[in-house]
Amino acid sequence: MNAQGEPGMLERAVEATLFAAEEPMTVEALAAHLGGIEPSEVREALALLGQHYAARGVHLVERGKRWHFETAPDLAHLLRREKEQVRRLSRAATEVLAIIAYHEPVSRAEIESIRGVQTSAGTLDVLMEAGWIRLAGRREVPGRPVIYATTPEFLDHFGLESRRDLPGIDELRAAGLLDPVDEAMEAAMRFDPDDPDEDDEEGSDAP
Amino acid sequence: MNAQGEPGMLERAVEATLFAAEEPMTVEALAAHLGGIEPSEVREALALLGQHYAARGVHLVERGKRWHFETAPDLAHLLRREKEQVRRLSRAATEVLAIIAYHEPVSRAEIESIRGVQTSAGTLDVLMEAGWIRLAGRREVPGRPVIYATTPEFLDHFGLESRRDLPGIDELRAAGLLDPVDEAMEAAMRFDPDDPDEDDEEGSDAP
Amino acid sequence: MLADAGAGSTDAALVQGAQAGDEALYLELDGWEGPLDLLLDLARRQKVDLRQISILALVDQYLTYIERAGAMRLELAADYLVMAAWLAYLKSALLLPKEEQEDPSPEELALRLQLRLQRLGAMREAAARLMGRDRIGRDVFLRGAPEGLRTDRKTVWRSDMFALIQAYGQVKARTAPRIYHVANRPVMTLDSALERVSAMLGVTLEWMEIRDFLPPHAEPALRRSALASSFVAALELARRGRAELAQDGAFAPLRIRRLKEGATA
Repeated sequence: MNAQGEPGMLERAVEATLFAAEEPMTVEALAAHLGGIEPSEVREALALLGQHYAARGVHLVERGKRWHFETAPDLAHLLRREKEQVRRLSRAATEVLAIIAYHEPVSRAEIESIRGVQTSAGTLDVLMEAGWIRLAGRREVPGRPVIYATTPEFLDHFGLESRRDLPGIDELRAAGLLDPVDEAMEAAMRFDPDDPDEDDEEGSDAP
Repeated sequence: MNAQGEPGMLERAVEATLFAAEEPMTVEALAAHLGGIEPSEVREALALLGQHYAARGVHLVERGKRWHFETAPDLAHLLRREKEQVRRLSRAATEVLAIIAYHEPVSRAEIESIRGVQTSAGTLDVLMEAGWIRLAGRREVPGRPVIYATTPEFLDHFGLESRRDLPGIDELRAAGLLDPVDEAMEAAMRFDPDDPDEDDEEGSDAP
Repeated sequence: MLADAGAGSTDAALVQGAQAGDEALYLELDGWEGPLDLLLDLARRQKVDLRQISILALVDQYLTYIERAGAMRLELAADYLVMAAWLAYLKSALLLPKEEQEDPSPEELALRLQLRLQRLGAMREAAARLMGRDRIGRDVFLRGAPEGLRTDRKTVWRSDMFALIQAYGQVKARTAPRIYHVANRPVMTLDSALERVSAMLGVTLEWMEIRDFLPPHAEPALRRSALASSFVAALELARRGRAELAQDGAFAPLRIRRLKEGATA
């Protein structure tokens, strides 16, 4: 590369060859590919290229005597982007979360006995992924089942100072939320709410 | 890029993204990938990059509104592989492709009226398989024939920024050579209706 | 045929030239993309702009070509022969005196052929120029090993307080022990209605409205039950031949009276 930044022919040739190459190339392979020129000339061209690309979004790098272009390390995040997708918690997962919140710490068997239906592992996975529940050790009973509890993120998301802010049973009743008619309505309005298959929507590893 | 040749952050990000991308990208796709920045900013960065790479062994090119890097054409002789990667097209396929590109959208009957010969189904299949032509709906005339048009991959492969870059298309259009024969006939008859000298003109080179 | 055509020496020379290169020409026979393609190639041999070609000379070239192919016993596809016949017709029409010409005139047919050749020629050139461009994979190359861009979808879960406590309420409601009770509703049984209606029938032989059999001060629920039971009782008594029923029309008052003894016998 001269002072004006115009690259020489060999530099351009090495640049294009490495760009198009499917695998990193050694100096010798480059020299052979470019018609049997001297490896020292290739090394010179590589040095110029390395300088030129040092400030750019792509770098020329040597790994184990092989050369290739790769994304500048500070831009590596561009290669893998995360796209957020907001989804509403399913009814099954909401029920499990509510039971954990009201009864924590609680084992899966206990959740199931309260819900009256089996709970798929997928449901608990979703709640873990959401960051709302955590493993809270094991219950010291035969089988030592894992027990679950809510997290500070749970309180955060639901706008609670603490779990004590959750409405009590009496308040729920007063709000009509324990009214069996609601359930009958629910049943009429949608599919069977007791349907154990509903849990499957979270994951496939249903019992 | 500033006077010292140091590229700005966005220019570097666009550079890295296009280097890493497996497919050409539109300005909008780039803007979205870079976290929802303004397309105009991306366009600016592309302009700077285009300038920067113009002298190098790799060029930034726009094909059908999609951008990608490719090796400089003048280095072709250094990069040609032992085995040519480009599929060999039959003469029929080549002509059909040209007719579709210069006349699109165009029906099979229209292609055949230009070539004066039936087009085997295989010819269109080959072009479709190469990804260079696509079905572009149906012509709203009796029989509703399928019509064909070229794809962005076609522009890509033949190094065309858009169909306006098709070699000689302006001259062909100006000469009326892209108009159907019937139209050209009408035009010719209008200019010299029953020109009695026309016959002589045919044989004018006879002594 | 060549002599009859009266073509000028230039044309004759061109035909001659075409014949000189015949070997290659005939070997390519399978390579033609139809008769128009062959015509275009022959026209090109005139080495003039397609707008200035001599159609008559072209016709002769084509016919000569076909003749020679025939002489060499090469099998020609039907459309080449059809074109030859048409061109022979065109040539004779072009040479006919003007007044005998039909519509469309042979000049028009010749012009149309010329226009078609121009268009095919234009596309053939365009195709060649297209194929000669810098093509990806032949002249220019894409990045050999792009890292690839990946977009990972991350799910952000959303819920709210109401959904939470509603869900809990439903769990509790669903699993709470339930007490079922059946409301004690006032009803008149069929037996007591039968008894009442039979008793009242004994009072008179006249027609009576069934409505009159109902308990006079009963609450609405009991009245509805009594009406239904009394109606069924009336039907039962009619079946036993102890009463007859009458109604003047739909929804009209239903009347009942005792059947005299022996009337049914």
